[in-house]
Amino acid sequence: MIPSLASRHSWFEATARKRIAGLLDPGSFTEILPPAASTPSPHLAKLDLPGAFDDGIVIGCGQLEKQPIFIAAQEGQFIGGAVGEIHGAKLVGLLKRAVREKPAAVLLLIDSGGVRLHEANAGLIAISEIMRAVLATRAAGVPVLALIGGSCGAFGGMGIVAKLCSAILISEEGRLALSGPEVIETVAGVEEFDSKDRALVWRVTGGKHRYLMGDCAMLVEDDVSAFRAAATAFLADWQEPAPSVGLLRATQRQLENRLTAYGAYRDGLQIWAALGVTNPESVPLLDRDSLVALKEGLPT
Amino acid sequence: MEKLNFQFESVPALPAADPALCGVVGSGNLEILLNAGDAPNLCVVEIKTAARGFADTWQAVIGAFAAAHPAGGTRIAINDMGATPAVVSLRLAQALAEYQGGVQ
Amino acid sequence: MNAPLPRQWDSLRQNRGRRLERAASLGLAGKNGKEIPVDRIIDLLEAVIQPGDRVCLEGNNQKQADFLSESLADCSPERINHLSMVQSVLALPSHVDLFERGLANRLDFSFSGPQGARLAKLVQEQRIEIGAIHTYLELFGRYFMDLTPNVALIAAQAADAEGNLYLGPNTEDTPAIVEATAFKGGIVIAQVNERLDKLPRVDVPADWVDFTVLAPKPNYIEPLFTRDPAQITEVQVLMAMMAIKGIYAEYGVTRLNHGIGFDTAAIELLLPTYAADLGLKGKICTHWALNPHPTLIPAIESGFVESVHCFGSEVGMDAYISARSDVFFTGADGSMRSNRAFSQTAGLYACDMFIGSTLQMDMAGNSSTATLGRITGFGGAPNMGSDPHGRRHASPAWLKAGREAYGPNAIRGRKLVVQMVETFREHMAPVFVEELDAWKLQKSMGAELPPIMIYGDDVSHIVTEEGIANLLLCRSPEEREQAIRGVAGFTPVGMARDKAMVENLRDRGIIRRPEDLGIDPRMATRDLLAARSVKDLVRWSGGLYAPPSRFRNW
Amino acid sequence: MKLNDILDALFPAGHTVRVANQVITGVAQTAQGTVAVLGTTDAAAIDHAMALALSGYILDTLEQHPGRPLVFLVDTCGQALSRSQELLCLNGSLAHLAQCVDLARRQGHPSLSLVTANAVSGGFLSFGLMADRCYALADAQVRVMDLKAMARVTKIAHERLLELAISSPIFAPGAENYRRMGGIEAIWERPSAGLLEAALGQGARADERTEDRRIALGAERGGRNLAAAILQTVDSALAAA
Repeated sequence: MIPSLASRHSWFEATARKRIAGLLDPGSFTEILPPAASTPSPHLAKLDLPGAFDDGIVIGCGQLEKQPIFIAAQEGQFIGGAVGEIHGAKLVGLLKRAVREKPAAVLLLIDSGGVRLHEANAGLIAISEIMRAVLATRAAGVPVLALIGGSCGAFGGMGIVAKLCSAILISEEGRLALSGPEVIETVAGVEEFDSKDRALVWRVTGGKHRYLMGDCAMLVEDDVSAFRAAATAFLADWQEPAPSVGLLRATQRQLENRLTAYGAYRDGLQIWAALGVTNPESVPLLDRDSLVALKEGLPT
Repeated sequence: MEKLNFQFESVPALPAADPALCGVVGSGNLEILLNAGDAPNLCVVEIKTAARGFADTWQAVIGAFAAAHPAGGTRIAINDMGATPAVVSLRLAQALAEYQGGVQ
Repeated sequence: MNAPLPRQWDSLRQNRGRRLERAASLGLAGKNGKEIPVDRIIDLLEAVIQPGDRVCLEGNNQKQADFLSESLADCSPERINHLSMVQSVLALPSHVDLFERGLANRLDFSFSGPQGARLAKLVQEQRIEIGAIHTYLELFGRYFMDLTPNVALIAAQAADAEGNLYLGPNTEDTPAIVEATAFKGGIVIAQVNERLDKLPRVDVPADWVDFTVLAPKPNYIEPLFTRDPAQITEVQVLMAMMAIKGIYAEYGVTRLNHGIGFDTAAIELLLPTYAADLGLKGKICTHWALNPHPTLIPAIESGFVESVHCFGSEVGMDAYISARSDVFFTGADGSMRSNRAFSQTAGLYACDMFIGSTLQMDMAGNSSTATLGRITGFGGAPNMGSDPHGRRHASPAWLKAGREAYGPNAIRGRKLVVQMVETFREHMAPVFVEELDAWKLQKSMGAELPPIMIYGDDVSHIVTEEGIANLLLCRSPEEREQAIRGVAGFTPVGMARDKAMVENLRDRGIIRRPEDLGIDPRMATRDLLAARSVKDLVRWSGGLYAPPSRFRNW
Repeated sequence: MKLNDILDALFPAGHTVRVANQVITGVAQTAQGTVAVLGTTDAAAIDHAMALALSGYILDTLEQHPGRPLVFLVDTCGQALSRSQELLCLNGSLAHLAQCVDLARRQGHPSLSLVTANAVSGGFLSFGLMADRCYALADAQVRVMDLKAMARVTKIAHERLLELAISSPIFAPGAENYRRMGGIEAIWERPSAGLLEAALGQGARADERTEDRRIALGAERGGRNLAAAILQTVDSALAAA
């Protein structure tokens, strides 16, 4: 058999705990609020639903190549990784601690559809708190990395949180957007967005598209050790910049130019062609290395 | 949701320092948290399950587990989203093995 | 004594001539490539089909003559009515429309799939008369006996200027249908996806075809055999390990068929890993009657598989199949030739094993996929999942099974017919039951037989997460029942087992638990699967497999 | 209530505001001096263009008028729902807007937002909830999703949700629920210059601006009781990287 296929440990498939275990230095992880010290969300119980001890998020401290790291991982299998009161507070708490203790980085392993509707108000406010806490952490000089490659991607409020991070590392399987295709289909019709056309969904929201457009810093193979290597490499070269008008001005210009250039398009294929990709239809089937090479060769 | 409580006599498990967690609360799956219990010959179980009306099945599945494995002196907490008995049995075996550091 | 009136011996031919004349009088002579303009299709159908005709509408679990079906349903019930439909599958809404709109009132078929609930309702309202629910081979057989079509409406990939047809990789049922119709005075009308000057190969000669029509869009093909490895569970991996070690290896099964489903997909994906580690490469699973399952790609690439003959093709597999012509049956043009009738025959007579899943099984081992309120039928499983008493050639697997069933002096072997099920389906529905829903369904349908898919006396083994029951070794109905209860887990019928008897069966090796097979359930992880996603399958295929959009997450 | 009536009530000393593409930008006079007024109107579905118009105006204010307070008027039904918007990473433009509001805070611009009519999910997150404090008019609709849609998505009966909405502020729409949970500072019966000036005055305390106090507030008000305890536990847990 093909050995590289046998030994892969898919990030997409792994649970939150397995992702952390594979990402950090072996044995270095200490969980904060472990399951045995936690109780499931009483809000879910009120709605007659069993909760999870960790409320769908694992937080704690560990090391990445011997550097001290704070880490949080959402569990996409539990109610779509959605943010409820406890879930959100754990993440806010971790980020607040990061401001004080200044680890080398905070890694957010996002796998979430956004706000947990069963506790929608608490979830929405919590996401707002997470947004501010991410920016406070970065302002304290601690980089915050978003790692996206789980089955739920990063949608809704967590899509916004991801874009507030220092950088996003994403796999081809990862998705990053605001509204889910199903929501758009329900409201605007199947002609607007056919959520069952998965190739289309990925051409609009998927990791390759986001990477080609520069919304994500790195495209990573769907493999736990590839994410580990990518995070290590990124942090080695990264100095968290102080927040400044200059930086945001530059982003503003870039976003405005992008909107003018591509605002009318409705499919990744059109944008890739406009970006200068000679054979856009081939993009979805390119492997990770070829796609990275393709991006490097694009006219800027 | 239904809450169920059982206890079964069982041969004492190897006492362990750390609790063990297996599985994820997701469709057709469950999480099992295995803690040290008080009575060395008892396996005490608390279940919260999304599927109502299967108390007899739970009792049979966990009873069979407690009879076949040394599970005494443990407290087992389960959050379930409709796992089948096959999955429950598998997770119980995994959790106990992890709790005892790989010994079954 | 009066002389008998002279019998007319060519009434079918004359009748056929009159139908063609009616068409010609409407300007529908089908001159160039027997071509009919697409907007005259209803005129044509109303001209050549007569009330009371037997009409074969091509369609099966994959390829559908969907345009012709919709067109027929749009015909006037005043012109066309009392049709007796013969068709493999009742799958499209337009298939049911024929009955609801009063064009047809009788149906002989094999299975119904998504339209099962609508069909059951029509039956209850007595608006449809069901002749029988057949197996594929039975229905094909009856095309040549007493259910020969007057008109066949078929689907082809392409026609040339003469009216020759190219059927593409999804040849499927077409040869059987056309042969029966064209040689018994019937009329054959084909919808085609394209017209070509030169066909890649001729699958149906022009003089067996009366009319061709270029369909507005290509005929629909369902990617029915694509199973996303991401959905295979640990329990399915465990059962697959047991099947490989306890049955495939034990009997040395080389020639086989797999049913559709994640249970068997798990086996296919364990061949390059678990089975290879057991040293089974070249010893099992070399020759197949099987649709080109994408999940078989890793086993093919690993050298497990020598030959695969297919009932039909599978969406996205064409380039891969063409590039692996040593394995698949392909034409000189490079594209695959499938044939349901021949592959079913291979499955019935030339395979040593069938393994599949079911929704329900009773204590006699009878299994059915019929559930209340839905009439589904069987397709090919009953042909492959039965022990053919007409078989005469021996093989080690067949002989071993025969000796287990009939003793050391057996004068025949035995096919292995394996049912592989988790004891509970989703929503905690038990698979093992005291009585199949099929019996209630029989009453509500007013049918003469309950819709049983595989009869218990054909079943040789049952695999569940709890173990393997070898029914060949049971020596009485009581033993058989306890063997089934003994692997029925925590279902009510499983819990009602006679514990002492089950332990006795286990001591005799009739029931084998995972630990009896040397399998630790905790080792049953998805890591054992050679591919864990559709993308992995694409990688294994070297990029040749192009999965349909809905199976992609990239 | 019409936008102009709201503006007149909030800024009797005068305001110069322009509305383009449902985006409000301009200035107004208050007792604390000139403030920047910006936001959205007519239940805007926030898209790239709107988000960038707002963020551009914030950056202009930061560059040209250091320290000038920002007053956001929030009337949004959420984010624009379309494929072309998502294709260009709408969450990115909303994040950029949020980042501009956050930078304003760091650079000493007090900010507050007032929900004038609707505040829904993504649109609300990107600027309303990013301000130092958020207020809402009494008849404002604040929510993630209406209960009927929520019933569909969560597969919990609508009647059951209606029933629970009475006893639990945790998921039911309504400004008062957000106030009890600390997300909204206070509810104003009507737009009032007095309330606005008092709120702006409060915002002068710098420590309160940089510290997100909403979790503590939710606990004080009894609407969000778990988060504060979790925060405390996480803060004191024995763990070291």
